[in-house]
Amino acid sequence: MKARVLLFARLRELAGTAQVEVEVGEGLPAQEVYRRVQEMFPALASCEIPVAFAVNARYVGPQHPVGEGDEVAIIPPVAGGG
Amino acid sequence: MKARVLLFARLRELAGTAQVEVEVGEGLPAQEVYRRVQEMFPALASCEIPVAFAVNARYVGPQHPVGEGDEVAIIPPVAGGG
Amino acid sequence: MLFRVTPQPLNVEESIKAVSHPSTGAVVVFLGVVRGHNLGRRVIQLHYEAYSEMAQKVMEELAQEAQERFGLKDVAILHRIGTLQVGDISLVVAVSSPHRKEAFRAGEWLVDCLKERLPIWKKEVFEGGEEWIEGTLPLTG
Amino acid sequence: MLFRVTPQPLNVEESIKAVSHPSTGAVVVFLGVVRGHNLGRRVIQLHYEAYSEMAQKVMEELAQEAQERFGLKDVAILHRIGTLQVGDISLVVAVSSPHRKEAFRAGEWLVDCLKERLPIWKKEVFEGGEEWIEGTLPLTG
Repeated sequence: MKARVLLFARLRELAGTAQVEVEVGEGLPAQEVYRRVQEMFPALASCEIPVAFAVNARYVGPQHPVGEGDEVAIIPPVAGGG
Repeated sequence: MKARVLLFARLRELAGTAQVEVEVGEGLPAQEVYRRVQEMFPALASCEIPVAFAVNARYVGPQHPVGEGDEVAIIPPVAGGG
Repeated sequence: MLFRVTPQPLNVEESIKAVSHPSTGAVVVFLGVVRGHNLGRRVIQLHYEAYSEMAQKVMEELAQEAQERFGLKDVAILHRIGTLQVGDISLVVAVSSPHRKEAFRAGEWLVDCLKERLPIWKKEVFEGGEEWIEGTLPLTG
Repeated sequence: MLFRVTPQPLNVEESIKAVSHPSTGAVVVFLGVVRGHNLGRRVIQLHYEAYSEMAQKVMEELAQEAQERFGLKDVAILHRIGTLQVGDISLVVAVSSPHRKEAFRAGEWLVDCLKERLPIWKKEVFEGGEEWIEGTLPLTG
């Protein structure tokens, strides 16, 4: 029961990867998924950047349940638009 | 002592010309210049279109004096910009 | 700064290049486009006529006022005259600014003022007739 | 409708064509341009990174909301990613509408929302260093 987690920008650099699989068992809140990723990458654990979450390319709240096969994006503050 | 009067759009069509010379003597208010042009072209005399005035390519009030060699434009309501 | 009254098709890219500078973060471009319908009538074409020399001056003056009011970096204004078909661009107003809010404000202000003050007229040719469209009488001194 | 996240240079003319229709009287185009200075530093280049699949969805959703709110005719949104130099266009937002007021309002609203919600990030390379620019944390559910 795994979900795919996407990391971007500074988070991607700190982790040294853009993508990681996380065991979500019967389902986990998005913020709990991120906590597990932080445990896997100490550089992320000490990182103070606030984040938002998207599941399957839609913004969701931190409590949104993540299940098998979901794609979870950890979204640091955005700066599109130039 | 003449001034050149420019006619545009519907006024030009009614007069059948885009340009006419008007005797201004020692100087005439812009609206008086237009009155003389209306006398020269009966179709303009009966024309109810409100107009503004420009002298030498600048908007002026109807009392603005017109002297020798001035270029007076009779400006019907504008509709630039699409 | 670029100001032009011309029977040639308007070049949007040129207006953007004219206002782009290294300190420009935002460019806002307005295009006036000939619509296929007006006042419930089917439009066939438009004829624009200008007092070109004065129109150019009015463009310059309004652009300068907009620059002062809104802190713009640069301005380009192009107006096409002659015969235009549905879909043709009649007016291009491009403004550049370090930030976007001022660019939007200034663009709208400029277009509003140009429509009230440019000595340009249009005759609409529609199905069944033609008519001079009388918009706004410019306020004067 | 045209939505694109691409490493290729953005084509402004294409965005204008995409939103132009016979019932369109006004087109407003916003261009975000890479500035030569930011936060008092001399900018050398920017690297944009996107969650492209989601960015495309966010574009579509915001465009639809703008259409409903402002009665727009059509919308095009293009965002460039990868390495951009000073003067390059990073964002194009083009909206069309029968009348100009709505086009200006909608253009500004859309650009504001895109900056708050597009999952796109930029790293600024300036004289003496580089830094991820952290803008806005998107509001979520």
